[in-house]
Amino acid sequence: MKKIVLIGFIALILSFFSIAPTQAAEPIKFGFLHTLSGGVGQVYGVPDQAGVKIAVEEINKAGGVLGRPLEMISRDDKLKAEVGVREAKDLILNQKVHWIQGIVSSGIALAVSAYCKTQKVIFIDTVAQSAATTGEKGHRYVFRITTNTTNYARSIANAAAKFWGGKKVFIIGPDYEYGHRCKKDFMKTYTGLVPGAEVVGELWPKLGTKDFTPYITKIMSSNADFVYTSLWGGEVLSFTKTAWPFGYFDRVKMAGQDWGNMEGLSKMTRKAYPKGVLGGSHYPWWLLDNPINNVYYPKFKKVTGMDAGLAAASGYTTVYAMKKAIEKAGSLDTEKIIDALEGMVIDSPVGPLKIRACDHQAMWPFWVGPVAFTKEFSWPHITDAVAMDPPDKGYRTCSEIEAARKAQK
Amino acid sequence: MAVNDVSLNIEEGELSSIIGPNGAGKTTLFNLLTGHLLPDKGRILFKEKEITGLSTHEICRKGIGRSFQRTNIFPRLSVFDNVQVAVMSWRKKSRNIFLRAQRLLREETDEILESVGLGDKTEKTAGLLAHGDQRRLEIGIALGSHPELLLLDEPTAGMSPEESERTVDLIQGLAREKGLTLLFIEHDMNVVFRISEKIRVMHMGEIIAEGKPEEVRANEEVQRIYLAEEA
Amino acid sequence: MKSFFKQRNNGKAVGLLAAFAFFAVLPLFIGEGYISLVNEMLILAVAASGLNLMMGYAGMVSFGPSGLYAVGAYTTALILIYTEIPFGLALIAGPVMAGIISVVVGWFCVRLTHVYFSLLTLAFSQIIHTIIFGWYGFTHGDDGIVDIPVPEFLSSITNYYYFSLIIVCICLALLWMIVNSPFGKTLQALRENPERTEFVGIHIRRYQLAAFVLSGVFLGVAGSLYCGFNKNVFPDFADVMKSTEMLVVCLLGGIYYFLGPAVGSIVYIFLDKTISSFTEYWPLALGLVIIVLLIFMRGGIVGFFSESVAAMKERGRAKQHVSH
Amino acid sequence: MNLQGLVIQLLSGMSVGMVIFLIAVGLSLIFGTLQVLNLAHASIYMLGAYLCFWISSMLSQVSGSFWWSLLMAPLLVAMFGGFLEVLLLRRIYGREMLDQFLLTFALILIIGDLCKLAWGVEYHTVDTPWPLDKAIIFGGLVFPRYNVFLILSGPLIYVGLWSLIRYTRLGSVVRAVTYNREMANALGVNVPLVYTGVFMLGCWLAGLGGALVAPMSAVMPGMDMVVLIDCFIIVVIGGLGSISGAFLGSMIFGLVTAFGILVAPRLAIAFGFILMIVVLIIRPWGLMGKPER
Repeated sequence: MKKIVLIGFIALILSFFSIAPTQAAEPIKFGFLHTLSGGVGQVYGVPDQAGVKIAVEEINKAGGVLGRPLEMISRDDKLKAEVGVREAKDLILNQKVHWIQGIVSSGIALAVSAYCKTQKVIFIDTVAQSAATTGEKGHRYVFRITTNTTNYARSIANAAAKFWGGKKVFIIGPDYEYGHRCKKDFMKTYTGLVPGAEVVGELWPKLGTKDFTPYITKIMSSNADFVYTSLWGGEVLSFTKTAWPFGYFDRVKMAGQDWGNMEGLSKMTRKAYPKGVLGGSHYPWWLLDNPINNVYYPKFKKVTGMDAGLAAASGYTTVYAMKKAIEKAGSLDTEKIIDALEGMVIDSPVGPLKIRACDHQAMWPFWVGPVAFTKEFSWPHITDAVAMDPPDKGYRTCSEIEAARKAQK
Repeated sequence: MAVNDVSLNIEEGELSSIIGPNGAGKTTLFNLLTGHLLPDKGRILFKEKEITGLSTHEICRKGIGRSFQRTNIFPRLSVFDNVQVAVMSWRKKSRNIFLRAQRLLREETDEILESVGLGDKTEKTAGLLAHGDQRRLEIGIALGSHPELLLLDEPTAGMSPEESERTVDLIQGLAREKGLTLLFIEHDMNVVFRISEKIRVMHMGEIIAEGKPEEVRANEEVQRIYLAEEA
Repeated sequence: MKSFFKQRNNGKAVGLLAAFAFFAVLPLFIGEGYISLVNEMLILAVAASGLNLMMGYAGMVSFGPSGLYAVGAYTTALILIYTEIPFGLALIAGPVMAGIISVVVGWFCVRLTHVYFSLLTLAFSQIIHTIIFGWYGFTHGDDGIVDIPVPEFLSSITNYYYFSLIIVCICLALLWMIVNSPFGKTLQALRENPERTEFVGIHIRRYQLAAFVLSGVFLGVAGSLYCGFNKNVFPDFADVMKSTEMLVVCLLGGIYYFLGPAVGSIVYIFLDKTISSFTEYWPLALGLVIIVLLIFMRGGIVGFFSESVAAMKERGRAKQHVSH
Repeated sequence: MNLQGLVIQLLSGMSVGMVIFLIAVGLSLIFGTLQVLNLAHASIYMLGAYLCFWISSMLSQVSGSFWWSLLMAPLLVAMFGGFLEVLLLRRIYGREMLDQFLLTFALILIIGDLCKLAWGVEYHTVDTPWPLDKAIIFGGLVFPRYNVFLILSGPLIYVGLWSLIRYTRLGSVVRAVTYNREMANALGVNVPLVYTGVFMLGCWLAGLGGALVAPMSAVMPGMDMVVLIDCFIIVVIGGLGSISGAFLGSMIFGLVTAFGILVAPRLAIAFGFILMIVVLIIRPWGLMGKPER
């Protein structure tokens, strides 16, 4: 027995090093690097993987790219930056992928982006939202095909000014850079729209808080005009469930960018939902009527059984964007692909998107509207949703980006 | 278990014992002497210097060594290492991180092991030794810190008669050859009366009798206690 | 007897040299991607061996080694991005800072024992994590610090691999010296029986603190090396998960063997990488591996092998006896 | 802030404390008797939450589905716990702490992935049950009935446990085993059975905590880790192994959170650790614990 284990071990270790990287033959390889296990990240990573798979299957069935099939090499970053970089190295150096896409955590995205820069490999961020990735820390090899925090803050501030316009703002957000950045961006835009607006109170529950009772009671006893929140993901659901019986949503006005996404809303019932909250969504598929979404969404729903699909829509779009860029470039030369991507208009389930040449950010729109129940659906959703028109308004201008990058140096 | 108003005076070079029924406070007395317990009142002097309130490692450094009632060795270290640790500590080498311990103080350690009769078992793992060997090893560890006063808590407990005999010889030898002052707790009266120069009897936390073996044997109170106990 | 010892030591020396040579020529045979992975194994080996000084040798189970690892990494990173201090000095500053922090943390921790000690170390590492995570203006919070400037000659994977190989060897040699020194032996005695150790005249708190700080320094070295290796640092270096990873590594290799943690790191990263490229359910697999190890391979891998080897030798000897 | 606000804040703090009490007390109980610090305790709690969700969605047609699942989920969790104890934990009693630590850590990984396999990565939740789905309104104070229910169930469980340990035959057996395992064994107590029983009781409590949290929160992957650290903090503050300590610790924890955010909202992330370090330094064995021998 012991001998068998011993030999097995040695064989395993030897086999590991003998896996020679297969020569770049037929398929065009790309890396899908995402959080597929551990904690909250997988709520985005797992559906994204499904979306990408759907795109790859569709493309390969239709004859591939430049006559070659696509091959997705999927890796788990475990929501740890060091693992993210380790897997990025493996994908680039050993698997020789042509681009990497995915990533939910902004920190990991920045790290992988920095590594891809040194290796001159394209990295496309499909979920992580930190504006810095394509802003201050942007470079030639990084792209983003999703929204970013600037768009959140601007869209929500616009809607809040339009719907309410109060001067006393209360802030609640998760206690890390994302939450603080959102507050700063939000207040900057909002004070521009409503001069004299100020923060009258703020709360910073630690990331992952399950029981918001004391936070809710504190907010309810403040006399703010409305609350801006950057709570996201599961915390949207937790907060709502705890707040509802207090009659919170009848008494307090609240706005938050993640409060219109299906990730949080799809499981809510009429017995507890963020009634009247100004929520935002990257992908309000029930409002969209375009040929791509009409085909893609039913397929996604059929494959995964999920309603929540903001990450998947980005992943799906990204694969098609790369197909278009490679075909336009006519080769797999990274520099040519980048040139092709810059300024290109790509098709997506949310409509045509322009990839801006100056910062490689897709002009992905962001919809904001009050959350309500309608007769059409069995879950709450944003109604009267409006996005910035054109979507570019939600993002910093090219000159702002340039200034920010200069200030960074 | 309390110790009350105990006043005892141990002469240099003396081989003496403490006896008394279970719960008399003998081990507690040892614990007070070695700093494992702090006395509420009173003073402990060693070589005319106050050691009351010192921590155990300081008391050990002053020259008091001890073996424990429950075997107290380093079970997963080798027999050699068990004693060497004590010797290194005594020689103030323990803090050194540059020397190779393997080559250090071999002779001195071997000598001690030889003297407790474990010279042929130095490479064995201490925890796997027979009970009697472990007890002797414990004395060896105590000797490693070169005590002037050695306190032994039931050194022959749980030993077979032959083992017990060997241990008694060892104790006597130590007292004679190294000139140690020895104080031991013992339940085996044969051992006590055979080797003690002086016997102290404890009962209910107090010393009720003290003297040469024959004096103690004749003491009425002692007889009463022991007879009562056996009845 | 004497010659026997000599022989054994020679055997060991030859083995170690062979291992070194193996690692030294590795870049000739495998690609940079794999070399980078081996480099990670080497760095983790330093961290785990450093931790094991405290855990395996001194018997102090820390739940928070990652805090000190992160201190090392962040010190180097912050110096490199905010100042002009050369890389070499920044690399030394990491372990020095980790040592200083461990004096402070250790001073509180060694006053407690058993599970309380472990929990207090956990609390301190969480505090370090919280500081790194929250102090965005200085540490860049959860964005981590990326693009850390590293000298030109160290920026290629292979060069950095050789650089860390040398440092790792030095660290392991130092650790080897420490565990075999009187101090190391005293720590083992302390692990076995603190009460008795105190009564051979050892001030145990002071020794525990020393072990804690030495461990901290080596964890700091590993952190600093990692900072230069990936040119980035992240708050999850101070995470509970990172601590657990180090503990698993030590156990996997065998905490009562000097090379246990080093072997553990190699096998751990290998398993981790292989399993997670097959399935996203790697935690399930890793969990099962740990349980199997705990129940069937108590001494860890090194323990298992050295016992197997001993058993084989024993059998060989028995056979000889029979043939005589 | 007015008096009304302070009262509400007090109630919220108690509500937070009582939920975490149910989880922490199980951890403390298991440690007290088995001498095992069960890192997977919070995963057991997560399992309770998932099972509560699962059972109540299976029974969604039945009236009072939540109450059924509140009854069944903790029992299932307790059975699972008993299975773990007999199959795995039993093998490592008396081994070093590190081994126990790693075994229970492995269980965190395994239970986490099993939940993911069974229920996916989406968020789930449970409707607040009738008749607790309304709020109590009392002179301008609004406070949900469900939270009142939580505040009441905490002390109820505490008193129940305390009397169980204090006054019943079963309790005296548990105390005997806790005090001296060998002695209890010699006196004819079936020690392994007591261990299994106590472990199951601890798991039942964690499962109950999970089931009670489900209606007011999201049931999702990763919900265990945050709670685990909070539980550590509480049992350390109160004293490992002490039921009263867990109660006191939870109360302090809840109140410090509730009032702390009024004073220093930016420090919410560190409240627990600060408390824990202060307690460990002044009274290393916790407020209600006993010093080690």
